[in-house]
Amino acid sequence: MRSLLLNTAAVVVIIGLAMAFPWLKLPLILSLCYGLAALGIVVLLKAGQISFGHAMYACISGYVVAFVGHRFPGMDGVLLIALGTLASVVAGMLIGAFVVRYREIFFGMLNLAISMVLFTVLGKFYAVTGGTDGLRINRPTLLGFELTRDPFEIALLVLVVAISLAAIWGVQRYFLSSSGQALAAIKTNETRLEYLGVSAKKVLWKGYVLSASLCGLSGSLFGLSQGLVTPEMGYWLRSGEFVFIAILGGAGHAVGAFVGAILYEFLKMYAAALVSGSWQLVLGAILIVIIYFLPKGITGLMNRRKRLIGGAA
Amino acid sequence: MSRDIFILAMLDGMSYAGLLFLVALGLTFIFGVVRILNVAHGSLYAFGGYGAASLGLWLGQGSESAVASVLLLVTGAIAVGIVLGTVLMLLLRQFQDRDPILQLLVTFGAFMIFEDLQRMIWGTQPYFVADVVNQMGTSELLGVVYMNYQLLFVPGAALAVYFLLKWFLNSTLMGRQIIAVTHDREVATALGINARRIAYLTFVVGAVLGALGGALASPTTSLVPGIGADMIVLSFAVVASAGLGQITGALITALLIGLSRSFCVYLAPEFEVVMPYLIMVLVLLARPQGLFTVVQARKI
Amino acid sequence: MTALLQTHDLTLAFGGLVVANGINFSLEQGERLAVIGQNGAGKTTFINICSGLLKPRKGRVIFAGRDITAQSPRKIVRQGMARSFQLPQLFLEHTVRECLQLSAVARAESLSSWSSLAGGSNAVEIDRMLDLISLRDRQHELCINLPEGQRKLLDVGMSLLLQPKLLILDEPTSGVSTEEKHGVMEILMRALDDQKVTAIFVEHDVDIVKRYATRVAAWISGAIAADGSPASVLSNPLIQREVLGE
Amino acid sequence: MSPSRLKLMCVRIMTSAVVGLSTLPAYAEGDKPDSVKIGITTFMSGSASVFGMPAKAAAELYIEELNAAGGIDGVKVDPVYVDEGVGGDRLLSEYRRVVQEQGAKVMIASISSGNCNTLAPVAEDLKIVNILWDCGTEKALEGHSYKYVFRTQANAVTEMVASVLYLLKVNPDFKTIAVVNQDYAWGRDSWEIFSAVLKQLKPDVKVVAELFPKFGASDFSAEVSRLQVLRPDVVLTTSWGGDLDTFVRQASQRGLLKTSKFFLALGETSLERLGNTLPDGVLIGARGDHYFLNPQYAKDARHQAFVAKYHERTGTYPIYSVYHMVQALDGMKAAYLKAIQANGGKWPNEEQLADAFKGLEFRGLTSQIRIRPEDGQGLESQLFGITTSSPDYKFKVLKDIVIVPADKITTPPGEKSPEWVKTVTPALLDQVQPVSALQ
Repeated sequence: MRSLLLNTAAVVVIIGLAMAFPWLKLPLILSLCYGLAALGIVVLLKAGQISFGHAMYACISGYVVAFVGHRFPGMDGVLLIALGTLASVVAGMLIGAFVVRYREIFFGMLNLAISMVLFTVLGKFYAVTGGTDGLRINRPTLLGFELTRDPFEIALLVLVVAISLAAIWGVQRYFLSSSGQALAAIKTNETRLEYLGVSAKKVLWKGYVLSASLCGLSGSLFGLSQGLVTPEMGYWLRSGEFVFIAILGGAGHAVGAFVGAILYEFLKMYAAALVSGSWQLVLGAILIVIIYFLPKGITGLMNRRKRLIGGAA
Repeated sequence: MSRDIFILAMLDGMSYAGLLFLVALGLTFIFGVVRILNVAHGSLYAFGGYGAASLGLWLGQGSESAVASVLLLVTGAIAVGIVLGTVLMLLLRQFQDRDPILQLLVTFGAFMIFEDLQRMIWGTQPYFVADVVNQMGTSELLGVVYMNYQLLFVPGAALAVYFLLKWFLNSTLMGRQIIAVTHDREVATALGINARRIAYLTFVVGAVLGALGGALASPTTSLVPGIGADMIVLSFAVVASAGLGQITGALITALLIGLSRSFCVYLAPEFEVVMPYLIMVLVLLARPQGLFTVVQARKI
Repeated sequence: MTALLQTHDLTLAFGGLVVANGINFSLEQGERLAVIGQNGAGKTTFINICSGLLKPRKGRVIFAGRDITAQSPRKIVRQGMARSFQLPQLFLEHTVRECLQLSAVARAESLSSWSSLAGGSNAVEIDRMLDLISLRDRQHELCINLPEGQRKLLDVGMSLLLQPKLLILDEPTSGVSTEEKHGVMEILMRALDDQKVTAIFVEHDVDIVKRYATRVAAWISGAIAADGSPASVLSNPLIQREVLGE
Repeated sequence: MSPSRLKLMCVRIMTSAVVGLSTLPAYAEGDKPDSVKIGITTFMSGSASVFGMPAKAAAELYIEELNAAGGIDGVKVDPVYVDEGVGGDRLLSEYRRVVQEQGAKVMIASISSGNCNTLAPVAEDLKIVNILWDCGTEKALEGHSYKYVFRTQANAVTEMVASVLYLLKVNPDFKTIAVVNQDYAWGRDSWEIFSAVLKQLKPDVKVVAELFPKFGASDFSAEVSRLQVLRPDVVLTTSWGGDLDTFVRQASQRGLLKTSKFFLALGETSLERLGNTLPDGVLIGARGDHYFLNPQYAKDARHQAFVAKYHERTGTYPIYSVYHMVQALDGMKAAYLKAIQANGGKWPNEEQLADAFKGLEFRGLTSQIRIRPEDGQGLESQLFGITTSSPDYKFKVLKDIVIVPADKITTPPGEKSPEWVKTVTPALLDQVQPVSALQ
């Protein structure tokens, strides 16, 4: 009940801010998009795995949105998002089937390699993919409404907020579910899992597909908010940012990813605005400091406090 | 013609493969011993290049002998390698026996910092010193003119480093200790090997190798912001395909990737860039542990 | 009444070392077999072959009438052969209760991404198991905080919740202090009786063997040197010399 | 439950982030502000900062002087610089922030064609004047009828048509050509236009190789070897920055420049860096009619003074991006003055300012620029020359400089460039005039 109240409070504040400061809309949309993707990474972190290639799923769905958008101009934005996400789910299922055989560095490496293949292909086959400049996405209708930029972004923001809350709730539920717990068990003792008659691969595969779909979702929303998709969306540094955010937020709770993302986006924005030209330095330092003091991220901090207060899990 | 193309492509791939090998070697060497995948290795490549170039501009102006120029390149690389290697080592020491994923991310953070430092120090204008290349002259094969620097020197240097490292590992006490640590840290430390010292040494050697790659690249390529980021993924591709910690493997894989690239330029330019990663994916799918790693039984 | 577990001519060697030398063996329903032998005699190898961790070079393993030779551990577990480990294999970042719940869900093969772990498993059953292995008061602690003895119990508890036909216990009392040992065994046996589980346990402690086994098999260099009632095997001079070192 | 607490926390963070930003300069219509904020996007990081940083230096220099002289009609100019290097997505947010939160009245964006394509419609939606100051793509304006977006320099069509004309003028009878361009929009598009025009004017030329090495490539061994095998009469490249330097150096070190005529369409920016690596007799383009030794303006007082100050401050000579920045700022200034006049001496609002740009004629450091009223495209003549050694400089300078006026070689308003380039005729060759004729 109380949490519900605070949810609505959070929503009201976010939307309110966007109304009060129009320029905030985009940063908010972006950070929530990043949050969704980072949440995907968090799912993998639960299993003790890390991927330096998950930006590819954001990229895949982004390009699908662009392609379909050009092919069928009249198509509604929501449908585009759905299709884009679907595409990355399918990709996740196929690629996942291979990569769940690997662990730790090799898992990360293989994802990295596959994403780099996609990245280079997108940049190379200019005629089809628009090369490194990517593809424009013309602003579609949303639920049948023809919108100009401003209302469109408001609508998009509302949509993203709703999706994010749904994602937090759903993923949190998954974490507490039996296969979510089995996923976490992969991290501590995969052998035992097998000796309980459970297929660790299948469990990890489920998690992988979930994480891919989250990244995909973020990708199509991201693409729509930008009106543009580029191969950069799938470059390994982007995947690295997702991991960065996931670590920043911590794997303790699904909401961490979003806290991390909002922090990250504004850190980066102000670093770029204030110490323009050395924002990477600032972020890098922050990353290291965070890992040093909060290896479990912000949610880790929360849980620690919770334990101190003695609240039950 | 096709035979000529074959030969030309071979020759073209050599120097690139050589540079790739040096960088990848540093990466795989560090991983082999301290089990850290050092993302900041790309920055070492960049700094090595810039360092060597500035040293050349500072001291080498007007020096006529190729030997002198080469010495400058190498000294630059070694200096950079020792400094940055030490910095990284001291940093990572703070994160000993943390989750390897976190250690990897620390190097990622270091990478971001280095990227900006590099821009602050050397600015954004392309940077180079080409004296050594001109000093070494050119030679002609099949009607094509090659720089001796690229054709002979770089590949030669890469091979030299390879054999030197092999010799160091197999026939010096320090080298054997390093190997012992790679095989089993616990046992090695139990045998009284100072793992810390070994780790430090490894890090510096690895760093110097990365910097050397950059230094040897600097006479033929322009140093610009962002060269580190590209190099690191490429050397990841080499190292992962070869198998982490595999030195000879890295040599062969670097050659494979270097050549595949130049063959593509002749036969299918569209695929030039994607080749290294394609190779990496295929190799990892076929042999998860990399081409040259011997599989060991997983222990419960 | 047919044998629950049979092996025909199981053979396996690591390099020159023969660890399973044509083992023919048969276990009846309801038996409680103690496996004894010096280290390296091939006890654990035998278990590992039966439970699918090792593939024999030659020979067959028949379990409950089915040939399970060289099947994956997962498949074998599904057919009702569970095992516990010399080093307890737990999910260290889960609580005691969660570990048990996981194995309950695993047995039911009702792994769900939606319904919660607690909901997916039968609370009463979990509580009973917690009582059986007397860990109820620590059920909400992380496994990583348990002492060795209780880890062993939990390890067995997880296996028992799979409701196996056969449970193989690899040195259930190793690493447990001598005064704890009997307590642990008491609890284990209670649990086994409670579920009428046939059991094989590898054991060094002769008193334990005397006290809890209905049958004893003694391993010497990859083969069964003696097999029969505890009394007969333990009084066998060869065994006393080679295995018990008296 | 902690999620709620966390949400609260994130909300707090955001609120605190926003507080202190909420200061929008507001003043009544018509009366003059004491300063006007303008946003300038340029590359401060990434490889394109070889253009971005010099341009930024130029902007700083220009604005200091402008403000010292009392600004525009007494209004000081207050610039906000935005880094294009942070990537398209963040650039878009930054752009919005500078307009909507910092209240910039004019945006000068951007270098990257990709960014121009993204930002132009945004500017139009935000009803803010946006000056496309350096990007080449004609697609940014063509086919859109923007009210607020203008370009104060030529576009890719003008530049490439001029390049072909120049090549044919100085090198009329070549049989084979090869191209080595960076693999991104500019590299691809520029070659598309160039080859189309070439086909029109000299159908018998054979294209022996079209190479598009990866953007930022560090090794061109294979490309150079291949070109040495093919031995084309002309090697064209529209590359720039590190890529151009590396390619030219590896090519010249291997003697390729001796066997083939090199045409560096953007070579003017690399002259100083390449020093003597570059042999004599290489054809150089300048993306405009600006070159610090352009005989037309070498003696021009303002130009001379600027080059001197710029060199003293940066230690380098100005390149085209510097001139483009100055053109953009001069264009803005001219438009403001025109608008004030039209507005009866009162300070104009965005709309009035935008109207002033239509048909605006103004001068940067070199020849006059005209902004077409129909589509806001600027008309900027193009300069070419041949490298030669000079006793006064440690690097190559240009001789036999020619100028190609823009009006006849730019796609007319309302027409589509792909169709239009098919209509060019050899008659256009007369457009190429030796600079001496213009003095």
